[in-house]
Order: sequence, then C-alpha cells, then structure tokens
Amino acid sequence: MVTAAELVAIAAFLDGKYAQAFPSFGSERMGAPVMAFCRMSDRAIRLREPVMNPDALIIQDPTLLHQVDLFAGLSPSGYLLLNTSQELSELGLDDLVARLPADHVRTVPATDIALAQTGRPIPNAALIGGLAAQTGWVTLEAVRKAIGRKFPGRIGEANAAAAAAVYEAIRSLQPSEAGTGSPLANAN
Amino acid sequence: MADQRIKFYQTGTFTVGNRLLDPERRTVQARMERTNSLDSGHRACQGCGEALGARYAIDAAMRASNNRLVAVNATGCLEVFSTPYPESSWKIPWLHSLFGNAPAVAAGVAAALEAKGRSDVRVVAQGGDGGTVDIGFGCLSGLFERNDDVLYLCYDNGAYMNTGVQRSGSTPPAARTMTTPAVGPSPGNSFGTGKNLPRIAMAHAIPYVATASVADLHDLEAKVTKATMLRGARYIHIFVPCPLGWAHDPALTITIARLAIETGLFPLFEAERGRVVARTTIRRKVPVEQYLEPQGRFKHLFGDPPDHKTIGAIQAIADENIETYNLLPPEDGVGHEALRNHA
Amino acid sequence: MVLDTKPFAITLDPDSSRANHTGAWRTMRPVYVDRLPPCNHACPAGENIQAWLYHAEERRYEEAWRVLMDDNPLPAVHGRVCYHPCETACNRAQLDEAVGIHSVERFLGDEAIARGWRIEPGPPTGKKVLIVGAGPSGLSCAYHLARVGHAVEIRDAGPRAGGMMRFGIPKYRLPREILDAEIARIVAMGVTIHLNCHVADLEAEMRQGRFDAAFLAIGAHLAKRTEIPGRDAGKILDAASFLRSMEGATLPRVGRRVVVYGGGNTAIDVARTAKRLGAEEAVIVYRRDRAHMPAHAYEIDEAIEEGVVFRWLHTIKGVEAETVTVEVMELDATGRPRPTGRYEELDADTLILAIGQNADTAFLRHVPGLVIGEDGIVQVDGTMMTGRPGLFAGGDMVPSERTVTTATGHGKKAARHIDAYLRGSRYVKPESHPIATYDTIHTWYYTDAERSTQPLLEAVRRRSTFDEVAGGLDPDTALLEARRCLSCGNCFECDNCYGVCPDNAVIKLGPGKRFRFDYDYCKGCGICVQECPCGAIEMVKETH
Amino acid sequence: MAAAVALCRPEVISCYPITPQTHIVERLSEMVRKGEIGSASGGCRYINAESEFGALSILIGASAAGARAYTATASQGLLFMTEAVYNASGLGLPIVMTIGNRAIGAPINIWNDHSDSMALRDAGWIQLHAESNQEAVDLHIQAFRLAEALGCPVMVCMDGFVLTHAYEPVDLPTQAQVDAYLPPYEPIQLLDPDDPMTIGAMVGPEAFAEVRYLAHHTQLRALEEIATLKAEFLRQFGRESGGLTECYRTGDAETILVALGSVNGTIRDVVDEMRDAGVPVGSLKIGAYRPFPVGAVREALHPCKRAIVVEKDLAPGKGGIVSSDVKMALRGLPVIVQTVIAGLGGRSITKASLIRMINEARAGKLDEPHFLDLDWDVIRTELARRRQRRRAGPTAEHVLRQVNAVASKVV
Repeated sequence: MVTAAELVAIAAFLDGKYAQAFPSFGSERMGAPVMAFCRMSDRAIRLREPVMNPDALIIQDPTLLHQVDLFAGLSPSGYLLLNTSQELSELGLDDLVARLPADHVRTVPATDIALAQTGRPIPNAALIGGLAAQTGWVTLEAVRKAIGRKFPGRIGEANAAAAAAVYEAIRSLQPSEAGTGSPLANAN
Repeated sequence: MADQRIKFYQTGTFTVGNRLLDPERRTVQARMERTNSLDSGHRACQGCGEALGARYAIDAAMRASNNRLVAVNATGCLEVFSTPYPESSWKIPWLHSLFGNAPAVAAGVAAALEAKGRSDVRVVAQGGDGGTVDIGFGCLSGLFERNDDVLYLCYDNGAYMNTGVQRSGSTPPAARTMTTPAVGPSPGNSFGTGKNLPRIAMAHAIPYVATASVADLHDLEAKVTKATMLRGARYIHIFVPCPLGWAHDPALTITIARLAIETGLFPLFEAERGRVVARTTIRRKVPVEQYLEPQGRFKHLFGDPPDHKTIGAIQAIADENIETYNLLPPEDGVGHEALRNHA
Repeated sequence: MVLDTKPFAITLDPDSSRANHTGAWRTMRPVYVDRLPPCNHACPAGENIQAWLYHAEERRYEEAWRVLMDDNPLPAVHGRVCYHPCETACNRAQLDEAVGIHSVERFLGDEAIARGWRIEPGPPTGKKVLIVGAGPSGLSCAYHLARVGHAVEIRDAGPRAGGMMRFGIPKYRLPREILDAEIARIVAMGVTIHLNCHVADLEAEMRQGRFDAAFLAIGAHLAKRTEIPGRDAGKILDAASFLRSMEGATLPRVGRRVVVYGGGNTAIDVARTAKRLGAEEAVIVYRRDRAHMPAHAYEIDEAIEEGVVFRWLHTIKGVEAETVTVEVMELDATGRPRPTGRYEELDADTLILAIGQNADTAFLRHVPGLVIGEDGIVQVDGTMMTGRPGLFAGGDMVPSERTVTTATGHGKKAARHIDAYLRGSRYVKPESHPIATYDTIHTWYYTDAERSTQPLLEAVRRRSTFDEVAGGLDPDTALLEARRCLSCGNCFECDNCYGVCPDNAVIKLGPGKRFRFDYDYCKGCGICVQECPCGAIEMVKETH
Repeated sequence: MAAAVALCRPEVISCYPITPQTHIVERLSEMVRKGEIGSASGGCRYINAESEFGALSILIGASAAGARAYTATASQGLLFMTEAVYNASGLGLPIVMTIGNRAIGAPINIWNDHSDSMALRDAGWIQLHAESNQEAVDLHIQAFRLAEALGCPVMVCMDGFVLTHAYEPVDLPTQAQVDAYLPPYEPIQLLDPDDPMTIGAMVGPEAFAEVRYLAHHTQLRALEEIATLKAEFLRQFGRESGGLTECYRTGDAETILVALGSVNGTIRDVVDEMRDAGVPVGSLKIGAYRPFPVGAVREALHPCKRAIVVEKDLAPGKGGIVSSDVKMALRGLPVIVQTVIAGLGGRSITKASLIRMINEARAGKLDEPHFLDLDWDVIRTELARRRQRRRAGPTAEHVLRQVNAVASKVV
C-alpha cells in the first residue's frame, strides 16, 4: 500500500507536479492494517498532517470494509476504487455509492490481474493503473515510468503491463466527461 | 621465535637483559634505545605493576610496529596517572575517551586508518580489568566478533584501584576489597564468581589470545611482538600487581607476579582461533601460600590458626590450572628455557 | 598541523610529564654497591676471582688472565695444586655445586703458556731488592716487585727454582714443564735467579749487593723428628728429603712394602709416589680416623683408587728389620686418640715420616732485631717486615698455613709493602667491601647448570706412571664453568634494574659502564633492589 | 538521505539499528559495499556496532584519527549513547549524526516527537532541525562543513516518520557541487605517529571551567558560522536552506507561532489561511536549536504581541522547553509567550487544531502550558481511577483501552 502511494507520487512528479506520499506511521510489521496517503499539487506541498478528506480512496483489502469507518472523510465528489472480484452490489456499499457521483466507484480484480501478469499477488501497480484511468490525475505513461523507476527490469515491466491492463479495462467503462474533475484546485 | 637455549649462561633469559646473549635475543627493555613510550614523571604509585606492564607492552609494540603505533586508553589508573593536565607521560599518539568504550574507539581508529589506506600504523587499546571485563565488555565483545584490526591489552590487577579498591569481575576468590571486606563467615571475594576473559576472548575465535605477566618479560615481549604483527582482533591479558590494592611491599611487585606464575594461579599461554597452541611452563612449582602470604588482601587467611580450608580451595584452583594447561615441564629434565617457545 | 589550535587542556604535548619530578616522593633511595664475593674473600693469594671470571664469561681469556695475573703470577700452577678454599666458600655451592674456579684458572694459565702471553716489567725505579728463596712466595714477591720496576735478584740454595712446588709436590699433580714455564715468564721480566747459592751472612750480602731491601722466603725444609724406639735408621726416610730426591738424577729405592707415617697431604703425596716407584704396598699409618685427617678428601680418594692402604687410628711404636710395630688407638669422648695397649706388626721395607717440617733459619740468628720462634719460625708484623727495617719475610718460614697459595699471597703482600718502603711511604690496603652472603643473591634469575668435571687419568696408568692425573678443560667447558659464576655482589649488567623500574629512573650507561639512578624520578619503590640477581643494589635512608 | 550523506564523502560510518532511522543506514551500508561512496582518501568503512554507545564511540576514534565520521540514531538509542555524546563534543570531534526524532519510553513509542534530542540539548553538540526532506539533505551538507570548521559535532534532527518515511521529490546536488562547498576534512588534532599528542587528558579544577567556557564560546561562534554557511549555500546551490531562524509573514504579525522542524510546513499553511481570513499571524521557524539564536529570535519576535511556541516535547513539572528559551530571548519585552505542547509520540498536528488553538490564544482563553488535542475525558477518568485505588495498575494500558485506537483512526 505504501508502495502504491509512492508510485502515485512518482507518477505525479513525472507529470511535473509536486507530490508527497507517506504511510499512516506505524511500526514496520507485515500484515498490519496500513493506510498510506498521497498529495499532489502544482504548488510546493508544506502540509504534514495526514489526509483526512481524500479526493480518491483506494481500498486494497475489502475484508476491512466493515471493520472500520473507511469513508468518513471521502469528499462527496471523490473517487473510490476497490480491489475485488465481487460485484459492487455484493459488497453492501449501496448507500455510499449513492453518495458519490455516478461512475466514481469502480471495482477491479487487481490481485488476480497482478497474479496473471506478474505471477505475484501484489495489486499495487494494477490499482494505480485503475486510479489513473478513473481520475486522469496522472497519465498512464507516467505510471509506467514510475513503476519502471521503482522496479527496474522484468518485474517492473510485468507490473507496468498489469497497470496498463487495468487502465484500459476501466478507461473503456468511463464516460467521456469523466476523468476531468481535477482535485488540484484544493489540494489537501 | 624460540628463545635460544644456552643452559650455561649466567642468567639464561630470565633477566631483562643478558650481556652474554646476542643482541637480537635481548629484551626491548634491555636496549638503550628503547622508546619509554610511557615516560618518567607519571603519577603512578611506587612499584606500580600497571605502569611497568604498560611500558613493557607498548615499547614492545612500538618496536614491532616500527614506531607506527596509536594507543587508545580506557578510563582508569593508567589513564589518570599518565595524563593529568598539564602533563602527559605518553610519547605516542594517545586517546582517552571513556571508561567503557576503549575497544570501540580503537575500532574506529583502525577503521579510519583502513579507510585512509594507512596499513603501516597499528592500533592498540588498553585498559584495566574493570574497563575490560566489566564496563567495557560489550564493546570488547563487539570488537572481537567484528574481528577489527586492534590489539587489546588488559592490565589486570584484579579490582577497581583508581576508585579505591572495589571488586571487579576479575577479583580472585578470597581477596579482600572495599566491597568484599574480610569479614563474615567467608571473608573476601566469593568463590565461584568472576570471569575468565582470555577464555571468553577465545570463544570469539579471534586470531590471537595470550596471557602474560610483568614477571616474565621475554615471554611478554614475544607475545606482544607476535600480536602486533598479526591482523584482526587480538587480546593479551597482562598480570600486573598493585601494591596499593593488594597491600604488599612495593618492592615485591615482580616477585609476587612471579609467584602467581610459579604457583599455577596465573597460567601463561597462547591461543589462536580459539585453541590453546602454547604454554609457558612453571619453572619451580611453589604452594599458593607463598603467593598469598605477602599480600594484605589475603592476610585474613593467615591468622591463628590459618584458614587451611580456603587456602586449600585456592591451591585446588592452581592445581586445576596446572592440569588444564599442562604447566609442569616434562620429566626428561629438559631445562625450562627450552620450553619457552613462542614459535 | 599547527599545535596551538589544539583544544586547550584536553590535548597535551607528548612526554611533557618529565617536568614532574617524582623523586620528591622518595623516603628511601637505592644505591649501587660492590660487595666482596666470598671466593675473593677466601683466596689466600687475594685473587679477584669474580673479576677474572667476568672476562672469561665473554671468552675474553687473555683479559681474564691479565686480571688474574694482577694478584697471582702462577695461575697454571695454582689451577693444579691450590686446595681452592674459594670453592669451599662459593655461594653457588649452596645452590647446586660450587663453581670450578680452579679448573678455569688452570685453563687460563695453560692458555697463557700455550699462547706465550707475557707481562711487562714496570719502568725502572733504580731500587734493588734481594730475595732469598725461589719458592712460591719468593717468586711471587719478585714478580710483583718487577711489575712496579724494581730490580730483583733471587738467591736459592737449591739446584732449581720452585721450592716446594718442585721439591715437595709430585709431578703427577704438577708437571714440571708447567712450573718451568711460569717461572721462565717471571725471569723474562728481568728477575735474576742465582741457584745453588746458600746465603750465609745476609747483612753482608745486602751491603755488597747494594740491596735496598730484602725478602726472606726460604720455606721449611727441615723434617720434624719423633722418638721411635729401636729405630733402624737405615730404613727410615723423611717425606721432605724423599720427595726432593724424586727430582734428583737417580730415583730412590723403597722396596716392596712402604709404610708412611702421617695424615697430611704430604703423607698422601709420599704414599702415591711410592706406589709409582713400584712399591706393592703403600700403607699410611695415622693416629686418628679419616674424619680427622688433615689431608683433603679428594686426595685420599685418589690415593685409595691408586691402591694406597690406610691404617687409621694407629701409631708407630717400634721399627724392626722387617716390620713396624703399631699400636691401635681409639677416640675418646672429645675425639682425641688414646692408646689401647693392643699392638700389631706391619711388614715394611721402608718407613717414611711425613710429620711436618721446620724452617732452617739458623743463618739469621745474628741479624739485629729479628725475632725467631721455636721451629725456626720468623716473626713479622702486619707489613710482613721483620724486626729489622727493610727486611721482610713470608711463606712457610713465617707463622701461616703452609700452602703454595698462602705463600704466593705473602709474596704479593710483602711486595706491596716493600714497594712502599722503598718509596718511603706506607701501603694502605683499601677498605674491603662487606661480604656478599648467600642471602643477598636472588638465585631465581640464574640458569640451572651443573658443574663441569675435569677428566681423570685411569687408575692403572696412575699406579705406574707420573703422568698428570687431572686433565684440563677445553675452551667450551671452561666457558661453561666460568658462566656458572653468580657474580656475587658485583653488577654483571643483566639490565634487571634498568628494565624493572616503573619510572624509567635507571639510566643505562652502556656496555661495561653499568647504570646510574635518575633520582629526579626514582620513587624509591625498591623493585630494583629486590630483583637484582647478585645483590649489587641496596636501599639507604633518603637524605634530601 | 543516504544519498545526501554519501555526497559528503564520509570515511567511517558506524550505526546500530533503531526505528525510524534504520532505512537510512541500511542504504548507506549498501552503498559502501558497492563502493559508491568515494571519500577524499578513497575508501569508506561501514561498521555495524554492538550498540549506539559503541557506534558513536567508534566514530570518536575514527574522527580523532582524521576520518570524516557519520552515524544516525533516535530516541532510546540517543540516550544509550549519551555518555559518548558528551565525550565527542568534549573532545571537539566534528562528527555528524542524524537524529530521526522520536519519543522516549516508557511507554515505548516509536513515533515522532523531540524528547530525544531535547534530552541532549546541553551535550555540547550543535542541533539543526530540518523542516523538509529537501532541507534535511541540505543541512547534512552544511553540517559537515560547520562541524569541521568549529571542531564541534552536529546533530541533524529530522522528524521521525513525518520526514524520514515521507516520499517526496528532492533536488539532490551533484558531487561536484558538494565537493566545491565541502572541502576534505582537515583535522585540528590528529592521532599521528609523526606528530604524537595526548588527546583526552584529565583536567582538574584548575582548568575545567575554562575548558567548559571554551565549549560555550564554540557554540557562540557557530551562530555566525551557521548564518555564513547558509548564505554561501544559497550562492552555490541557489537554494535557501538552513540558517538560524526563518520568518514567514511576521512583519506585521500580532501572533507568531514558533516551532522546530516539519510542523512549520503545516503552520505556514495555517498562517496563509488565517491571513486570508484577515488574521495577522506569522511563523518563526527555529532552524538551529543549539546554539540557541537568542538574537535572531528576539529580533523576529519583539514587534509582535504574542508568541506561541508549539513544541514536540515536555519538561514534566515545568512545561515547555523551547518556550523557556524563547522567554529568555525576549526577556524585558512585553511579548506574551505561550507554550503549546503538541505532537507527542506521533500525534498529528492538524491545521484545524492549530487554528482552534490560535483563536483561543487570541481570545486570551489558552491555558499555560496548553496541551494540543489532549483528551481530557481520558485524563479525568484515569485520575479518578487512581484516586479510588492506590495500586491502579499501568496507566498506558488503561488509556489505550479507553481510546481503543485502531489503524484507521487518524491520531
């Protein structure tokens, strides 16, 4: 998850924006529920507080959905991307989906795609591809480059492919006007 | 090198020098041009064994390193009596940092020299038994396990003397210190306590470990010379009596150290990579009483009647050492010198 | 690097503590001393034994010999015949075995002869000294006087020089070529010796010869007499004349069975000589037991090895044609022998009396001021001078233990006083150091080294020939033996004090120059004293 | 950060792992192994020490032997090396140490506050605080230059996790730039067989006070040096970095927030927002905490009405630590100095909380010292529980039970 946030930051940076990524500070223990944040802006980012009102929320592990209140700060115009092979309806998120603009909620079996593309069940890259498609805040090219920079060599290429796959999948679903709603005006 | 054996020499290799030995075989201390690395004017007590041991060892290391030596010193008597502002008794580059970190500081010096490609300069660290076996032990063990290129010299006088004679991890059984007073049912330091640092050093399987004594200069210098030439972590544990802390006549410093060897209480040996490879045999075995009696710290053992039980227990320790290190010369009557082999 | 940028106080210049003079702490100070080694102390010739051994230890044999020659001109002789009281006194005897001083001395003496080392006489003083008697004391005196430049003339009644060394000591103990060589070396210094020259009127000869002083050393050659009833004069000889006759043209006849009466070394010499002359039996009769025999144990042993028989606790009571009557004695509680009234007969072709000699000093009776005791012994003062100014005497003719070495010592002592007398001064013997007793020696520092032994001629050849019994040491063994010396009470530069000082307060002055204390820094701990092997340092009360 | 340190060409690095600086030294050890760190003398040695005490001790030796020496630590680790920390400055050895600022237990807490470096503020080291990772990079480059110029060790403090684990673009200077700014280490004193000296003598009453004064004097010199180095850095790197203090919109400010480290970024956003709302606030960042820039602070704050010191530390029984220093700087001036204890043990300092607090202060309703976002319900319950039973058990555990913290909750 931390990696995902970092990848977004790198991508944003490659697109010529300022960016900042950081984890919800916890001890480096594998498996513990983790949050990671990413800010991007056209101005230098000074703020150091955690992101409390995200414009986009990626949930990598749906099993956490009903354990904690994940959606508290999600802005009314925000985006939601869920890593799951289930249908939205099966997830019991109808109220939430109702609160958000149409087409701002997507599910993608990122883990399966990652597994298929990279042979490893790590969905970070795939999800970022999804975010890029959904929001248009970062270009697919930047995402590819970011992945390549973080993971040189074969793994990088495989992950980039995964990202591209999800990007295309979601892009195909997006209505034409989607992906223009830029959050950059109020980068917080 | 093996000390040449010329049995009919007046004094063989037992004295500091011997005009009948060829110059190369005489000790560093016998030379007019010895460095006196720890020079006159220091404030050590009369008859200080540590001052003696330090000059013996450092002069030998200076010679072996062609005078390319840097020394790091732990806090303690040696440091205090040799460097009270505004006077220093050291002729060599010398650094004192703290009580418990001499091994680490020395490792740093060695690292710096290595980074700068100065393989010509050799590094020694030195400290008393407190700074070595107790407070400096963690750093020392780190030095050993990293096999840093440092020769560590421990001057063991068996207690914290600088602070007024308190028990250390190398205080011998039954010895009286200010924190192990000679009172109660078992006066003095308890049996079954303390640690054997040479053995602990050996457990790290470092290139070289040796014990030495101010009473056997040829042996000490041979070991320091050998150790100085080697690379990696090396440890020499040097026996140095303390007239103040042991309450003995200052004139007896060397004699008492000799008795420690001849009783078997302080075995002289060498170990490489954790295995004992050589030992210096006892020349004339004597009972422990001869070693204990001149020392005030054991006075309580010689009341009326003497504490034969405790003395016996100490004798048992000596006998075990003799057994363990095979300290008695073989029966074939080969002279003692023949066995003083530092090959 | 610029030093003045060093952090203040925390960083110091090296070796700056020499500004701190710790000598002020001292309450006792060590001082170097020389103590008198027991060997030197015991030597009748006053040899500085430790000093010449010191050179021998370094294989510098000629220097060793020259130091030896300062006191004794006859080392080859003494190395053989001296009964070496030095070895009896040697501290090493208490550690393992005494140093074989005599064997090293003999080695040096023989080396000198072999290599022809010489001693030069001193610049002439114009003074003349007459010496009567060419025995050990006469020769010794002549040598010492010649060394300081006095002209010396020796007159001796005998046919050859050497006195008792030649006419009293058998060849097998002292080969004559050795004796001749050492005498020749003295003669080579310009000493003249007139042989077969009986001095009758001393005063007259001194006047005629314009002698400024004289030294009498005529020895004691008159055999003592003892009353033996019914004696058969024919078969009785005295030891002195018997041994002297050995040097004559024809060897004496002693028959098959020889009885020797006496218990001294002379009796042994006689018996062993008789054996060599072909006697089947040589019996020594002595009135006390072996323990009380004056003769040296090793000589008794050598005699027994050669087949000499001992009859301890017997006295001779009568002499007949074929036999000698002896009475058995017993020791009383005080260890004195007393008669038992039991008698035995011994077969004897010859009886030789070895019961001592007197000095033949009759010719001195009219010398004014001279005091002559019974047995002809001449009295001398502490300077060896008789009652007659300028007239000195020594050796067996004055009260003393009658040995070659004592005589040689007399000669040296007399020479010193004669020299002083001739210069109109007084010779004052330098104050001798306190003796280096065993307890001042730190024996731990000395290497274990057993005494080396001289080769001995096998007994068969000893019975039949006059070849020398004891052989000499080879250079290595001699070196070995010399190096067993503990150098009692005299620094031998082992560097211990220099090494063991915790304060570097001992300054090494270099080979042969020993050491000096640096009292600026010596704290007076005393380790140097404790660890000095030979006891050449002592602590004294600090005065500052 | 590792890359920045590497650019400084250290010759000896010795470390002991502790969160949150571990990843910096992990990377450095990798670079040393790959030979990516080319020191002036060619090599660089990385030593895994047996403890923080050992790590700094190793650098004491290395520095005295003429090597540029570096380590990093935090929290308990810094305290464990305390004796050596004092010793390094006492010996005048220019070691540079990164502090990943972190709380000190018990209760054990791995998150950020300034308790660690504050505990050693008087150890004779220069303490520089970084606001961002960019500044942290720049401060390390300046730190070596500063330390070696003065013969005084320097701590570069950066907030644990907030900076150490934040991922943001940083402009990394080129080796040539750094080399031009930071010349090879020229030791003032050196362990050298060709010029032996005794370092670390025992000093008695006759000279100890003088030695200590000189340590003080060194820190005073650092005040000028730090300013100079900042100017020079600006010239050579074209970037404002370091310095003693930094003012933001303080000109006509009625209230000025004073703080160390990363929180200054958040504070500036707050300042902008409130200014937009017409509230005259400003911010004063203290870059060098030791030496404490009394003059610069006084200069910056004397016109304002109120100075609010937001500090991530606590002197129990007293309150603020930095605020005491600020008060000293303002002695004699009619400026109100208020203490706000914030961000202890990693608690987030949010814009919202700051704005709320500032408004209370302006309304004169701020208690002194003020604990930002303190959960008074928890405190009250706990105190009550203690009143009931003498042996109340572990506080931390009870507090946790009440706040039932979960990963998602932003604390």
